[in-house]
Amino acid sequence: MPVRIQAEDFDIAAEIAALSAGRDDIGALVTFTGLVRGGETASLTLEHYPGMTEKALSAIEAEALTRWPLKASLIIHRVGTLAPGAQIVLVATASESRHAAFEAASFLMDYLKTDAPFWKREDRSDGASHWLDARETDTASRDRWKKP
Amino acid sequence: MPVRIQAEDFDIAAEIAALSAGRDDIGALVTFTGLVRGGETASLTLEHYPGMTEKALSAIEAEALTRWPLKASLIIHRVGTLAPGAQIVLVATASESRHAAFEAASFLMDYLKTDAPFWKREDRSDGASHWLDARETDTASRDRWKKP
Amino acid sequence: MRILYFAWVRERTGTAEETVTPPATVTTATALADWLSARSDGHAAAFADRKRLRLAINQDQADFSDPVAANDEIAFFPPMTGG
Amino acid sequence: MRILYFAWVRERTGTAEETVTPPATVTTATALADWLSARSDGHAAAFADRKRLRLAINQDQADFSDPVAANDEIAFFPPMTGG
Repeated sequence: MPVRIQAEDFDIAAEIAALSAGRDDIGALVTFTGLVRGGETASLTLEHYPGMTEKALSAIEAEALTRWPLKASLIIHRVGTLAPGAQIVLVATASESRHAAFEAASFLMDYLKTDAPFWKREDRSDGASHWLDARETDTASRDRWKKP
Repeated sequence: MPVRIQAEDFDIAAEIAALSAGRDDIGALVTFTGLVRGGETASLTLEHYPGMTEKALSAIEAEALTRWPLKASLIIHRVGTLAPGAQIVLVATASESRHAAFEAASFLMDYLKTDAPFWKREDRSDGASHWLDARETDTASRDRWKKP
Repeated sequence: MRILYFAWVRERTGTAEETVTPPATVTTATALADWLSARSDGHAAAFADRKRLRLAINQDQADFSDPVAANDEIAFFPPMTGG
Repeated sequence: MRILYFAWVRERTGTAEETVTPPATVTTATALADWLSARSDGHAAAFADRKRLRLAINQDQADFSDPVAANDEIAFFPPMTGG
């Protein structure tokens, strides 16, 4: 159940192939890919906390594995400066049934947004530059998974 | 927003690339891939109703587009005889935000399971052969999307 | 009237498609199923348990109580199991 | 004590990392933040609004009320925005 932080781009097809190679017990495979949106964004620069980021992502993944019967999972997150249209993050989950795969992927993304130490600086096409604020909607999305 | 029924396999990476080519307004892309599980299954044969299947899938997709602000979507469903590990179905949804993409993909799969004219015959490794029954859990999954 | 059968319904009737001209008294899908049942033992077996059957009229999901007409395409099949 | 700064906190302090030896009275993250604030105007600006800051002690998310010790790695940063 790998977790990878990298500057390089990733190849979704190759990652999926590696995840499911040589096995026939996966009935459902969900991928989420996050991409840099354009518009006023000239580029997005992602900074992370080496060491803690891997630890946080592994903890998020371990939690998903206790909640859903996953056959495989994968988190890849890029860092560095990315142009509009570039891939930022890939989450993949494989399970026997589709609901587990969908829910686990959604869970991983919600936790990753709020609980993994990444920060984004947006450089805008008008020359302005600022760090993106965390969004309360992301915190609310994560909190819907909290157990009572 | 293509809908395709085909005997040939599909290449997820190529489909995703085609979906997002030349655009930078997609922030979130979700794919669901359904695969043939092995175990006692020697092969799965998918039959469909040419004409009605395309119509049903297009209707399902049109409904998704009225419910979520999708930038793109795709449904590919294979027919014919498939071995364990083979890809059966691909659903992809692209949106600005992850929740719309996740929900729409989940919705498309739930409706596709119950409202698109496909039937599956399982040939088992012990020589037995039978048509798979529709599952009540699939109907329940679809019905959670019904408006009051 | 064009009749289509799929999956085990097709296997029981022994045909994927047939063109029929039922009598004028056949005005609903139920009446059509009753009338088709008499064509062969296989047809009778296919239509024995209506609760396990679904149908489409002109490629739209329909009910057994729905009306059928001479130029309709009517399909009988088990509950769908896509995905 | 190893102190790390990220994102705009790093930009304000002007450094990504520094090793410091605060006095024995600095026993909590709050006290550490107060003490670090005095190092420069940039540090003062970085720590001005604690509500906008998060921290980790030895790579685990922590609170300002948590204790800090001499060999800890302590990081200050804005709320996380991954994905």
